[in-house]
Amino acid sequence: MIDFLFYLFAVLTVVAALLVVLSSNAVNSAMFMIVSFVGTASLFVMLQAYFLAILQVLVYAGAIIVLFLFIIMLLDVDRVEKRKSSKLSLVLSVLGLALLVGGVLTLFSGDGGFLAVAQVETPAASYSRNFGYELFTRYLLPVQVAGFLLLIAMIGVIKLSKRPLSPPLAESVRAESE
Amino acid sequence: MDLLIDNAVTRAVSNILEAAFLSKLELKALLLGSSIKLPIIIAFFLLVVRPLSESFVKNLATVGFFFPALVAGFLWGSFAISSTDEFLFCSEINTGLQDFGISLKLGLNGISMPLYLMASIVGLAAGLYAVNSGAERLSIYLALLLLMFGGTLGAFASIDLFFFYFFHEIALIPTFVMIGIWGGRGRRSAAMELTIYLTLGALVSLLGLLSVYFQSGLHSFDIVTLKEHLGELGFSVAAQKYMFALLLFGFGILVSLWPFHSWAPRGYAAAPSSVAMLHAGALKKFGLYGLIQIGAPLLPHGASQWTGLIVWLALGNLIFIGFVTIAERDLKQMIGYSSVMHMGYAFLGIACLSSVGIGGAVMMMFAHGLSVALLFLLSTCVYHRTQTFDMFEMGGLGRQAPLLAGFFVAAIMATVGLPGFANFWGEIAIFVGLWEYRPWLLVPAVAGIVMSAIYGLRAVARIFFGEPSEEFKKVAAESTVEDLHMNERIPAILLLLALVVVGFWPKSISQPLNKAVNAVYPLPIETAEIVPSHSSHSADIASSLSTRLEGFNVVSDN
Amino acid sequence: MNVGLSSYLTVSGLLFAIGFFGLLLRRNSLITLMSLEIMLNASNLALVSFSRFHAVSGSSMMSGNIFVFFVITVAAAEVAVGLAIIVALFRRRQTIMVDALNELRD
Amino acid sequence: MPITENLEKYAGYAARNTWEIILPEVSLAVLALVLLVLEMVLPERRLALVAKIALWGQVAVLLVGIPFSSYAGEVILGQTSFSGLLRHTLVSEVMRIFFLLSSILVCHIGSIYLERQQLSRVEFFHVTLVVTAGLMLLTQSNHFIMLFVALETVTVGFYVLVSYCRKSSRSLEAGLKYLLLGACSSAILLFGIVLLYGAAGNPLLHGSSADPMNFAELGPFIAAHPDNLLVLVGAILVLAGLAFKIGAVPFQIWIPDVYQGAPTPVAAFLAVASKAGGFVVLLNLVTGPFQALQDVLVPLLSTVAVLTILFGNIAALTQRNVKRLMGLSGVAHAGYMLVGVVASFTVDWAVYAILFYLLTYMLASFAVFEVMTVMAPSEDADQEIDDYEDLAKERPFLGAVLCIALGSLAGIPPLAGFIGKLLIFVAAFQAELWVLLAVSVIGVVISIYYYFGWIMAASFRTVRYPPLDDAEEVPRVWPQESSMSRIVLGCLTLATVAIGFYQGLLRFLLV
Amino acid sequence: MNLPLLIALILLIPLLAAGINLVFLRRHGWAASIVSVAASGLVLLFSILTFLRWDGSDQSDSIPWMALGHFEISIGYYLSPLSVLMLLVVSFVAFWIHLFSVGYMDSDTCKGRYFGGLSIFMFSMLGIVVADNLFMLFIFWELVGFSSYMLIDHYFERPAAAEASKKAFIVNRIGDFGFLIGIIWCYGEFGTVQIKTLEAVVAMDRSVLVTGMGLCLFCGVLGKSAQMPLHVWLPDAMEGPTPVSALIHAATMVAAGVYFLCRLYFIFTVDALTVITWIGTVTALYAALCAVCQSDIKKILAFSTLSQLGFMVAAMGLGTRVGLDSGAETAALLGVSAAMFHLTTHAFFKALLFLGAGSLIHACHHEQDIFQMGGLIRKMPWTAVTFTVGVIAISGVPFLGAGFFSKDAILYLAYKHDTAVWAVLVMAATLTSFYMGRLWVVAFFGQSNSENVAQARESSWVMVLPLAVLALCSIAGGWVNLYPEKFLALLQAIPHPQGGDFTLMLALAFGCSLVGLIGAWFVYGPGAARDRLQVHLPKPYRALSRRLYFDELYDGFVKKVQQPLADFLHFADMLFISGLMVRGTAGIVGLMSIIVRATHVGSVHAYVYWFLFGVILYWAFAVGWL
Repeated sequence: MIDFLFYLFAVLTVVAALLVVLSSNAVNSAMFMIVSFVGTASLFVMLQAYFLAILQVLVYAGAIIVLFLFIIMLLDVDRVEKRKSSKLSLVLSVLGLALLVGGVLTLFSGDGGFLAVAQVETPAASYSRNFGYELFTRYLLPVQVAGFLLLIAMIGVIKLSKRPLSPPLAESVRAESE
Repeated sequence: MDLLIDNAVTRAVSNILEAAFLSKLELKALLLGSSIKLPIIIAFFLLVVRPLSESFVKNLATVGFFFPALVAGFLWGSFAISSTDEFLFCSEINTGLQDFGISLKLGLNGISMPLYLMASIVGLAAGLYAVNSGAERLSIYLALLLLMFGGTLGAFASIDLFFFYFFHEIALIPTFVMIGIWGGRGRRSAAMELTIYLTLGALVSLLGLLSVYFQSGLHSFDIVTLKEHLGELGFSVAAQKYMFALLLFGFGILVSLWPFHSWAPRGYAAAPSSVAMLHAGALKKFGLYGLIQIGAPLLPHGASQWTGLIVWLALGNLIFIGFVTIAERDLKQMIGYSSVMHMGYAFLGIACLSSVGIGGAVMMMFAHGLSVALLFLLSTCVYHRTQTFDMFEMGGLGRQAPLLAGFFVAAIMATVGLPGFANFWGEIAIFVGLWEYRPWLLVPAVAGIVMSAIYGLRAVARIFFGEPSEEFKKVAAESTVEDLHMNERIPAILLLLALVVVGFWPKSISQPLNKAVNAVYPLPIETAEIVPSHSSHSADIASSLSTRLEGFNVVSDN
Repeated sequence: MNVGLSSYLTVSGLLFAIGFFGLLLRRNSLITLMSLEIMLNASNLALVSFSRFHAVSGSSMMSGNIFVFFVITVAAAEVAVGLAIIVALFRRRQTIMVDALNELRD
Repeated sequence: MPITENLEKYAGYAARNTWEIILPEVSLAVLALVLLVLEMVLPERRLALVAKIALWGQVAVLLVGIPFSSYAGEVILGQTSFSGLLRHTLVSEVMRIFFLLSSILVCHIGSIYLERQQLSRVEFFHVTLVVTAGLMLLTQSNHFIMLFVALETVTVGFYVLVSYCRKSSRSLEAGLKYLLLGACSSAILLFGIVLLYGAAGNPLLHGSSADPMNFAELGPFIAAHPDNLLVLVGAILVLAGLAFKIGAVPFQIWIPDVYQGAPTPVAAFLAVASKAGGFVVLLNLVTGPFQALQDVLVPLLSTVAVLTILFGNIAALTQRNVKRLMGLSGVAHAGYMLVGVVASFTVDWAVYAILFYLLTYMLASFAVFEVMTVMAPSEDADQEIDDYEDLAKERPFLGAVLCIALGSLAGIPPLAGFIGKLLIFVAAFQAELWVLLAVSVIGVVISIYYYFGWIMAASFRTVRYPPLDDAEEVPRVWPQESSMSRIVLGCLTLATVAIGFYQGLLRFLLV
Repeated sequence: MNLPLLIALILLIPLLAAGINLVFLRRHGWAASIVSVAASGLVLLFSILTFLRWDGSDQSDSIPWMALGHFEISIGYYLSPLSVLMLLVVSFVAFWIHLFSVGYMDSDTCKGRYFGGLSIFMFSMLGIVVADNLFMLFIFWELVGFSSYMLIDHYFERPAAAEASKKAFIVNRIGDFGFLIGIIWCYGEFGTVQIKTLEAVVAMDRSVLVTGMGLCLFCGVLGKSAQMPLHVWLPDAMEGPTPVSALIHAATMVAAGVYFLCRLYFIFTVDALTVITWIGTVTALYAALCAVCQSDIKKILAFSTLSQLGFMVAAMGLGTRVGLDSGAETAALLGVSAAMFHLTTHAFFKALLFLGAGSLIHACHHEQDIFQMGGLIRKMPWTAVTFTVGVIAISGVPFLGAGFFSKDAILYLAYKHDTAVWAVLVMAATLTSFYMGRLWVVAFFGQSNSENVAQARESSWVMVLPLAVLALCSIAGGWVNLYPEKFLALLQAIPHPQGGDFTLMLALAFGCSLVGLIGAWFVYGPGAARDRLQVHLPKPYRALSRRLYFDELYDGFVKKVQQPLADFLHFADMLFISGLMVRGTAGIVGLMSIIVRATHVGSVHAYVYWFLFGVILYWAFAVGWL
């Protein structure tokens, strides 16, 4: 049963990811990405990382993909993408994919070094608590840094998207864009 | 007479000097150090501080040029008295790299003393000419020339391998800038070619120096330490071969060893005359000096393995470039080529790896530095009067400028190796060295002096003698052609005087030099089998002579 | 074949390869950005799987999980900045195709 | 596991978060926040104050914070803090100063640039300060989580900075290119970290660790299993990620485009600080956990170094755009430093040679970039070497600074750059890396051509031909540098020359 | 004053005079001439003093001048009868020529340079004479070459003078090429170049000698004494002022080669001596033939000089060879004696002839063509008389001139030992009197053939006095018994014909000289305005007047071989070294740069492929493919 669920979610994740890449419509891509991320979240659950699974769904599916969709709508991208990738590009990228898949498979196929099954079970409650404790004691510094990371990202986004403040500059920008 | 010169005069001079300066070696070391630092400091001062009045700039620069020359003269005097084969006037300053065995060590021995002296004379002449040359942006021009001067002196006075290299590069960069800014036709590409070539050479030689440093395992860049300890330890023959190759080709490029010479004529032709004087005269000798002071003594086996190749390349310099010089019609390029050609002699001298050959090479370097500087100076003087460097567009200048003609003839005669000029002694010593090394080499080597006579005299005849060419008539009609001015005359006299003094009194250079080369090159490595037989042959003769000679005298009296 | 660590890792590896494939293939900068997310996600999956399977009593291998937390944060920040740049560029050039971005070249 | 015991453990973790040790970083972060507040509080006409506060605030951090943390740090030099997240060594202490200096210079150049381009200031300084703090933490990271977070802070900050001039589509284009490629490299780096984590955490293997992301625990494991495929692939993927930062072949390809598009101060920041950050991490890794992988890494890094030197120099040879030129020449410099990295496997002090090199590189690069900023036309991506003709005549000071800085970059004695190169060469010699030495020499010789070509353009007389048609020649307006610029450039140049003559100034690196 | 000091003074006084003249007196011609004449007077005085102090034995002393390793060059003197005789001859002739110059150059504007040059010449020539070793000799050998260059070039505005001086120096250099090799060879072989020591070494064992070394040394003589095939410079050197021609290119410098041969007579092997003999013999005949077909008075005298030098060289070669064969103690000096005797007399009469010619030229406003002259005997009686003495002397009219004794000795030597040489030399001697007769007859008798000559007047006393003195010497110089006792050992080695030989040689001498002189009178006639030989034998005349095309041959070599080779190598230097090697490398790197730069296509896609390539590359290292 567990195996079946694994295969289900694994296939779902991988196929959805592939469709993200292959679908010509950006909206479709975004939708498949939700599927892929939910699949990943399910795998997280199977790996007993419940908190992360929730985080995955909330952050990715809930925030990031929405952001993507919002931008896609805003820019009206479907109007834009007309040209198809060239044959050469397709052949080369498939070749690249084959190389990467080959590499990954050689890396992970040998089961000598890897454990077949998990050794210990992690109770959900203690998992989350430990996660929190670790995060805010041992990894407090990275958390603070990550906070600043988000802060500068935010500042940057504001800076990049807000209308210019000074009137003469704004005029010049408008004049150029028109 | 010998005693007279050796004892009475020098003793008296030394007594006076000792009385005046308390014979403090520290004082001399201080003087040596400051003779290198002062020009550099003045250079930076001139570069940084402005605006300055022109007369102040001139005076300050003149001080910067004069001081090292005076110090060099004084040190030379006291060196001649001391007659030692070691480094004198040593001083040491730590600059922060002493953990690598690097510190600013200065000092002079019999090999570097002549070159240091020569550099200071050439620098003084070039400087005096530059001060009154009326170049644009004079203070920068003089500052860069002073920097070059200080670097050149430093390179010859460094005992530390690192600073030996370092000072050379200090001098090299102003060369580039000055050619580029104040140079003549084609200056950009010439400056670039010169810089790239010389940087390549310098880097290769740097690798060679580093290899000496590492292979020795002494953790020292000090030439004296290296020499002392390598006597006992030495490098393996195979290692020496590669190490010497690095030094040979690195330094060879710096000295325009054939076929790495193409930068020299072009660069010198484009360079302003003071730069050409200082570079071709003094700085270029750096590479040869490196081979003589460092390469061959530290890596004798390596050197002996490469002498075969050195000989062939040196013949390339002599014969190939000799012919090229004959065909050249641009005066400045011709002088440039001739300086390349004469480097062939120095390389042949080095190839001998004997005290005669190498001593000859040093004397040759000393003399060539002075004479080629003089030629570059005079060629510019010619240019100012004829407005061209093309010798086919000159002629008959001797009528208007007899003094210039006289100096030029003297300079050419010095280059040709006429006795009475310093060049002769070096050449003849090299020839003697060659005989001991490989007798057949004498034929091309001596043929070289015929070739230099051909192009030298041809140039003299084209420029000064005969009827003026149509072009020169036009130039002479437009403006009055005057003889040498004072600002041209003084440097020329300075250089010529040095050439003649050493020409008539070679001992002044050869005596300390001889001690040094004898200490470093006791017997040539490769010809070790040959020379003893020679010397024993002559010793045989000498011993049997002394017995027979008495009888001979008796017979002749009867 | 039993489902084990290598199975999860294979999925992760495939995701990584697909993400890279997307970078190679697609010219739409939005989808390129999505592909990057897939690549980061692949690492997340591997991290969680390693944590899970390598945990023994006494060592919970929590650092892997914590790392995932940071990766998600970083991914969000990257996407935010990336989308802001894309929007700003679109305003000036009316395109989001990466191969149209060749004003800077030799 | 009883909770109380756990709590004690976590309390222990918390107790080890000794924030005073990273006081400079904290101060920078606070300063960054203060700037944001000031932006809101100050009236619009006083906003120029922000730049001054940013600049002098950093100087204050440099003068007060660093000594303080060094005082605290002296006790723990060679020790770890924050439960093993940070490790304090001489290298990290020096690099903190290095990054702070870079940041001050970037802010100084940035204020010139922003004023010229009429861009808002506060975000620039804010992001720069946070990035600098991130870089300073990066040098001290001893744990992959810390490393990754700090690195991404830096990287995301740079995404913002590169595309900062948003009225210029080139800046935005450069930003997007940098973002896509940077994120790709981050993903590769991350995947590598994961593989290392997976390999070293495997309890079946001898020497496995409970916290395999900690360098101190990763090292012994790798030493025990240098042939493990996961370890090897993980290590090279990490190196690939770092290669992007330092601009090593073949991850150097983005550099000219991004440098050209990025605002000049940001390009300087990228060229110096970002590259230095990559090198410090690389050094921490190869002298730390990756030391045992030298059988693989030495050939790999050697090949990369050779290719990097050759690519950078050859590509720069005929480059006329000065920003691209600086980018490509920076690639070459990365190559020389990689030689030092390879040497550091066998020669201990090679690390300090690289630091020395970085310092000299910083001095010279910032001087060049500042001159470029002063000289920049309105679209500063379009600066060509030809634009510098007559510089020395019209602006002798700028000309002299440019020449000396370029000379130092070319490695010409008596300038500092030469000593840097020399030390690298000496280290390489000691490590017997003959091929690398030969390639370096070739590279230096090639580099002479383009550096001196630029010097030539700036300082040599140029012959002006009158225009062919009767088009009126617009007299060129030569920008005037501010007195502050003069002081800064003077200091940079002076330091370059002084270090060239007296290396004792950086002697603490050479002990 | 002791000997070393005297010798030092003899060398230093002219040097000092030269220095003063060239440095300070360039614009003060009169002062310069006084300084130089005074210097040469002092030199003459000190030479005589030296002679008086000298006890007649071989004396030498030296001080080391430069040493490198085992190589040492010393400066010293070596007095022997040979060198003291030469010293006296040189200083004596030089003094009178200096004096003559004062008159001859009185209107010249560059007297300072001229007299400076003369003094340098004195310094260097005297250096050659006293030199005790070969290196020192070489030094001064080169210096006389330089002073010769400088003085030939006195009228440098004339292209011909510029050309001639250059030619003289370069040809001498070519000779010195061999000379220097020979000296170094000698040094390498024996470990010393002290002449005295060498003599002793060779005396012990002649088998150590090498023919090649001797021939190399002889190369120097070829150049300096202008023997074939390096004779081409001497006729051209007549472009210099006439006193210079007299002093340097007739009496002293060119004789230095012969002096050198005599000084080192022992160093040549028999084979080398044979070569030397024949070169001298051929030169004697060739030059005499050429002299017949010149019309320039100085050129005639120049070829005459060449011819006489040929006599000396031949005499030295032949005599030494004979002496060595005979094995007697003094027999080795046979050739030296003959050559030196002729050298001495030649110095007197050739200086006389040249000065006489100078006097003519000066009076005739630099007209040098003898066919433009004529009838000068009436206008310039003193010159004519002294010149006649010279003609008699050089023609070898028995008992009347010094030339008879010295030349007769040479002919007798040849007659006794080598008939072929004798036959050639007799022809040369006959031709000598013929061309001298031609000159004498055409220039002095008959009518003036040009305006310039018609206005000629006798020269001033400063010019006539030297003529008179030298004329006296030209008469008395042949009487060996007049020479001081100290030289007798040297000069009495000359073979004297006895008995039947005496009669034969006397008849021969009468025949040669009178046939030549009288023949000339009849062929040309007094004061002829054109050359009858040129009219009747145009082809041989042209060939001989063009010196048998030697100059053309050498010019051809320079133009067709040397210059094209130089141009070719110049081109090769440009093409291969500057071009292909340097520019080519730069070009290749530049091309690579363009290719490499082209990889920056600006597309993120392409860059991602680079990243993929990078990952694969790194992977390859990780798994050990690379």
